[in-house]
Amino acid sequence: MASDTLAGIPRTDAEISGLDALEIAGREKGPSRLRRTWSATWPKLAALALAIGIWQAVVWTGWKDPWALPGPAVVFADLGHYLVSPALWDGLATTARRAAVGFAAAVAVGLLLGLAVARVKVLRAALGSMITALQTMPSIAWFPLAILLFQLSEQAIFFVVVLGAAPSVANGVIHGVDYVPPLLVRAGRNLGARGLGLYRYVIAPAALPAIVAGLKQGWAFAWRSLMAGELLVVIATRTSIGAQLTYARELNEAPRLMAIMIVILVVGLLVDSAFGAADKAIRRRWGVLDQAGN
Amino acid sequence: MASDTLAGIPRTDAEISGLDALEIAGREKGPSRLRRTWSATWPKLAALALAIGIWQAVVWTGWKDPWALPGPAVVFADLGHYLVSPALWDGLATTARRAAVGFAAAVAVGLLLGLAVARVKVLRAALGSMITALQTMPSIAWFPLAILLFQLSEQAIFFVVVLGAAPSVANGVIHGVDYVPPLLVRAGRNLGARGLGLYRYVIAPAALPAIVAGLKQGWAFAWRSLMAGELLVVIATRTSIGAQLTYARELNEAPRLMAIMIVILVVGLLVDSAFGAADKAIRRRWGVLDQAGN
Amino acid sequence: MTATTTTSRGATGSVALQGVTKVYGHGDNAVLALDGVSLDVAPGEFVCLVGASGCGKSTLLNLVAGLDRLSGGRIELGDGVNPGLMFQEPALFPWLTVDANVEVPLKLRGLPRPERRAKVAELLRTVHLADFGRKRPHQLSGGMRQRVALARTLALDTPVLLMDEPFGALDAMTRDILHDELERIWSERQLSVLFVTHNVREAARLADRIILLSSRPGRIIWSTRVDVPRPRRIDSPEIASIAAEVTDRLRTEVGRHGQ
Amino acid sequence: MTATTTTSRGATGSVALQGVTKVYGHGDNAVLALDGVSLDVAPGEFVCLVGASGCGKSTLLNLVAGLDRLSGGRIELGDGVNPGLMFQEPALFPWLTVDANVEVPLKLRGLPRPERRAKVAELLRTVHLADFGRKRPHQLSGGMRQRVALARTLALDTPVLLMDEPFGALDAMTRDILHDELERIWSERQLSVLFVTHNVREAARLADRIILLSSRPGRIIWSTRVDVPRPRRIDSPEIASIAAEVTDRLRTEVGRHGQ
Amino acid sequence: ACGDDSDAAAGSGPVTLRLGYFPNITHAPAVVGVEKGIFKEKLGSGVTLETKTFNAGPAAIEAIFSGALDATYIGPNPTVNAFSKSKGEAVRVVSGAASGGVALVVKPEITSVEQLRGKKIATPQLGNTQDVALRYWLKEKGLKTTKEGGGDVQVVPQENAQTVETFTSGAIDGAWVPEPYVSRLVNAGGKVLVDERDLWPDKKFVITNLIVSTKFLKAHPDVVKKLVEGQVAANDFVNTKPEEAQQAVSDHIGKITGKPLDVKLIKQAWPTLEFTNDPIASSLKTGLDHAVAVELTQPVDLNGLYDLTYLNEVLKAQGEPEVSQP
Ligand SMILES: Nc1ncnc2c1ncn2[C@@H]1O[C@H](COP(=O)(O)OP(=O)(O)OP(=O)(O)O)[C@@H](O)[C@H]1O
Ligand SMILES: Nc1ncnc2c1ncn2[C@@H]1O[C@H](COP(=O)(O)OP(=O)(O)OP(=O)(O)O)[C@@H](O)[C@H]1O
Ligand SMILES: [Mg+2]
Ligand SMILES: [Mg+2]
Repeated sequence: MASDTLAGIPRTDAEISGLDALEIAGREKGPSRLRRTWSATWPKLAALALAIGIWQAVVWTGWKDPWALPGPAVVFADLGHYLVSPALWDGLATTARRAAVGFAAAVAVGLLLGLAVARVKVLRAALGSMITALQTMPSIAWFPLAILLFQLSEQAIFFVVVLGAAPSVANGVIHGVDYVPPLLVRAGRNLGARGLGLYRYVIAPAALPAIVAGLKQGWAFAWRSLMAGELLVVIATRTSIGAQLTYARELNEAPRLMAIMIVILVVGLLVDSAFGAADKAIRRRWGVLDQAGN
Repeated sequence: MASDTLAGIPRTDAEISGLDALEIAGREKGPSRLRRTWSATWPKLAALALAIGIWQAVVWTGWKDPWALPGPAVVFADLGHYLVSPALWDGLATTARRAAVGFAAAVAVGLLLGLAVARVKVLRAALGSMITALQTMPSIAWFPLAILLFQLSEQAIFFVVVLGAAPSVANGVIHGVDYVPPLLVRAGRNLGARGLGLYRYVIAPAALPAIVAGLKQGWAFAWRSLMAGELLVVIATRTSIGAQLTYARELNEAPRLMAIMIVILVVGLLVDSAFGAADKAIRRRWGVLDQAGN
Repeated sequence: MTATTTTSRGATGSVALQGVTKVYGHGDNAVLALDGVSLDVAPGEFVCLVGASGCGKSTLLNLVAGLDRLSGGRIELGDGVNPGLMFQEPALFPWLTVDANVEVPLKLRGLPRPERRAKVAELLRTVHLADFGRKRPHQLSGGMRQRVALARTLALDTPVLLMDEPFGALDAMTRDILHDELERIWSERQLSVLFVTHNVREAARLADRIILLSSRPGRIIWSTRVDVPRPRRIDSPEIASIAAEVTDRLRTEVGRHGQ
Repeated sequence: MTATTTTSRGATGSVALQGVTKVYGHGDNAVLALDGVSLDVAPGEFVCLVGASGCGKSTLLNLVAGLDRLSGGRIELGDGVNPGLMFQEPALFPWLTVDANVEVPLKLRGLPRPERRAKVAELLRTVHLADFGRKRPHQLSGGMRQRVALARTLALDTPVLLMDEPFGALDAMTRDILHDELERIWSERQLSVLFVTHNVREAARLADRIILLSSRPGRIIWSTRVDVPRPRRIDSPEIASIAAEVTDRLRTEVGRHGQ
Repeated sequence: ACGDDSDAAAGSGPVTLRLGYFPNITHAPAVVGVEKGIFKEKLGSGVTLETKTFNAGPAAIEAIFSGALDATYIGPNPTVNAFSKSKGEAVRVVSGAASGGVALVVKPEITSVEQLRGKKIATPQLGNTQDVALRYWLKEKGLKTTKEGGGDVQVVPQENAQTVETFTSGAIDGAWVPEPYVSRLVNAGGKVLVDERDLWPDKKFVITNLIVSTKFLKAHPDVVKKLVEGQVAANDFVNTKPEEAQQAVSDHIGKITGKPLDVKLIKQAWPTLEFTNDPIASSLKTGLDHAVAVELTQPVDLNGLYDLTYLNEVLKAQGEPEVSQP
């Protein structure tokens, strides 16, 4: 490209790229990966150690009978047995599969519902607040309907999960679509995007961060609904975490109950970190990674 | 104020106020209140009518026995009895009181926890994802602990409610504090706000919208936890909606169960509209009321 | 008022507005934003529209771009011309890289992949951003983002460019540089440009013709040719004197709305 | 490197910087943003700092305002002087009305209510916004918001005003008007102003003295007095010629960083 | 094969029987019958058996109502609910399964009825069989209770699982509960104050019976008869090979709950239960009368609830004494 001239003064490419170089300097920096990982991990370990320490201390005081409040040693011993027993892994497999299918269904329903409500004014007025009200309906209220509709099949479980999680997902979609910057929509239209193209190239990606937030909330509801819903259909050959949790409680197996709680927490942490990674990736792409570094 | 002069051209106040008048014209407009109310209401009524219509139609097909799926007429008759019975109002009073107290406690805990985690880096690394993982812990897992700690008192119920709702509230606070524009914090500091003053004048109000969103999610969790938790302590002389819901189910009273579901939905709608109003008021103040008019 | 939509009958690159009228809202809330604006932009002409806030400059560009419906009058564009529109903010898609942003209109036109690649590279070279294709918008400075937006609009391969205060948010130095860039691209590609600005110096620096719109309702109240030879310099006395003249007219117009 | 914090010993309204150095980050990531900047602003003087992006202009103002810690050198302000800082964006609190925004610093200083009221009204009159106290920031135009921000900063009742490209985001006409306003308030209140801008014309229009900072690290490389009598007009030939000179120096400096 | 195809005419094609039960000691005949393949054997090749487990009565009744279940082992309380809520249409009791296994367990320092004054006693659910039994018994002993939990003795309805928690934490002073909770409370330091068997004629009262949906009964009487045969055979097994039965119960519960039930606990509870095919209709009726007496329910017409013709046919064929049809 030839260099331009400006009122007799030669304008060099150097000037443009000098400006560019100055403007964008120092936009990407950060400590090393290793250091980040370590500084993210040690407080978790410390918190864990502290929690177990307090628990052990309380047990040592003899405040409650050991069968009411078992100590860490007992619980971790039981957790050890549990970890090598097929009960855990079969149960986890069943529950994870149900969670995945149920959540996927909830996401599908939530996306469609959210999209419909976000785009159609009448639907929004009709269903908008109903969606949030549905979130407050406890799972057990749906059990009779679930059995009516789906008998004693796994679909009944999915039904409860979907009713629990879809509202959150839909709310995320509505929120996301509401806040798509109108400027981007108009830019998209000017570039030739219409109808589906507009959704594909502009609205969907712009709404993504809010949708992910909705999915995360939805997951919490889905998992809780699943834990309750797994009692709906107890299939003898298929043990599940939700059923085991309830039976542990019914049989007053305090150590096993706590072991299952630990498993649930670990699953929760794993799923949360997956969502966290997705969220972070999106925010990094968008350049809105907050300063708190979370 | 004397009019200024500018390179010999008299500069009038008219020019400044002319510019002002032009710039801010047409920033506030909207249809009348009555019309807004009506256009917000009729789709809800239509949706309701449609839902009841479909329900009645299904019942008329005789798809299920009337004792399994009662028709609208039966349910509304039962709802009528229920509405004039002390059972509903006493139960609602108890439950509402518990919801209020439990939610207030959850808000207090959530705010403190959220603030601590948002401001203290170590705590964030230690507890950040634990908070979300806690959301996925089903209420019944906490029951044994609740009884251990609080015996058969109402505190046991509050404990479960707080554990259900506080994580959402805390997440709202964390999100809100994270996204306080640093520019506003620096402006506040330059204006002389330090320590508590900075929180009072800048951080708290700036985080408010996200906090309200967290409260709303927290409410859904609180209410669901309460419905389950009310079975923990079925107290003398105090009937509650949660207990009635479960008893209706245990006694296979389908019409009563549905009547209670309607009551829960109505409560959910009312609370949602309260949150909606708060959210709208904040957004209007902030000038970020979205174009969708919700 | 007969609503007439945009029609396409003029020569390629020409823009003809006849009695264009635009009313927002209904009944009590109606705002007459434009009132009978007639204007011809010849192929290859650079026309600057100036006017105070709210005089309907953006409305006019949106109508020409077909993003809004006319309330009256007609707009004629060359056959099959879809004018490119640039906004004050770059309006880049933050989730796409610079390359991908520029590629969007090419994808939407259904160009095959290798052709798109080549085209994107060429456009980024045109705006001096050949090395930044893999970056994301937030990694660029404001001036660079506007250059990406320009490249994306040029990717539409249209002879008519509509620009709605595209450099309003940039600092003076960057703006000066972009004026030179825009002028170069305009003359290389023989574009017709309809350029909206608040900034009379900018208008004098760039325009073949400056058109002044009145406020509420928007009407053309004055226009002038800028016969200063190019290349021009924004600090030059000729430009300063034209700017001073337009400023005075604008101030009078603004003053009309005071107190 | 000895870290010295801001001290307060100079005359009211004066600002004295001696060998001010600022390093961001540690070790490999360290950025030397300012390197031994020495500068005196006399009471009542209007000093403009110009320089390309990232040369440390904002860093300098933040240091003077006490929002950041010095890495070396010293800054002296008048006794008890807490300089007011204005940013490029108005940084108004969106949840407060205009009145309440201006009231914040008065509240924080513990003034009683009636006194606050009177003060707010007076300040809003000063910036020609007497009728807009009950509005919220989003209901105002950009220029009006900057005037509110100015009123809020003036409410600090400080003799030293630091301004970080306060008019960068405004359109040219509004900016011209605010230049006049600022000049009037500055001379009425005998403020010392340290004004940062990218815009050399703006600097020439406003400054008693223009100081040019180099980029990376930031050092003072050139300065000039502007002896054009006030009131000035930004379109005037004298201002244009000073601006042209500063522009050339700035371009040379920018060019150093190219390719 | 699910849903309403059980309405289809009998005899055409293979029939599926969907049978429900709880993984619980009081449901031992069902558990053993499933675990040992007794039902499968008796039902023969023409009938496919699908079993479903529940952990509480309501879901089982919901399943029967919705047509998702054809028959289930269940307690007396849900039986009456299902019958009355469907106006006597939905279900029929075709056999008994177990009797006994209920007791009032209290803190060891309580040794007499009088000492219960002012104490908190738990029951599984307001208005259920045990709740009624406790209230009626207290009433007979001159102690007043109210539905709301007031009166001389505070009756606290709560889930059985929770009762063990609250008993150990000292929040309640005793509980009127079925097995295996009786044994659990005893193991947690409780003492049996009243064995409910002592309150009934012949020490017999129903704790578990077998109900079938009326629709299924009408459509497939032959299958129901085979099911009853299976029940009788299962009870034979339970009563003749208790050791094996106990192990089977433990294993089966382990399969469903993820942790086998302690065989010791089963052995401890076993003697308090009697596995009989007699549904002891009279005890159900009497229990209902008691409920009316303590004002927990309206009188219910139980006419038509029992259909014991198949049971009696089976018993007759085996030369065992028939049970009385109420
Ligand atoms: N969607 C709309 N609904 C109602 N009135 C509108 C709408 N858009 C614009 N207006 C009004 O139409 C008039 C012209 O608006 P327009 O945005 O075209 O002005 P402009 O010249 O671009 O102003 P600016 O310089 O502030 O960008 C204004 O009075 C504005 O209030
Ligand atoms: N918090 C920070 N951490 C690390 N580096 C920083 C930080 N703030 C500024 N810098 C660096 O210090 C240098 C000076 O920054 P500063 O913001 O003061 O420049 P500026 O002259 O105000 O630029 P602009 O004209 O873009 O506003 C830049 O190179 C920048 O990247
Ligand atoms: Mg505009
Ligand atoms: Mg800066």
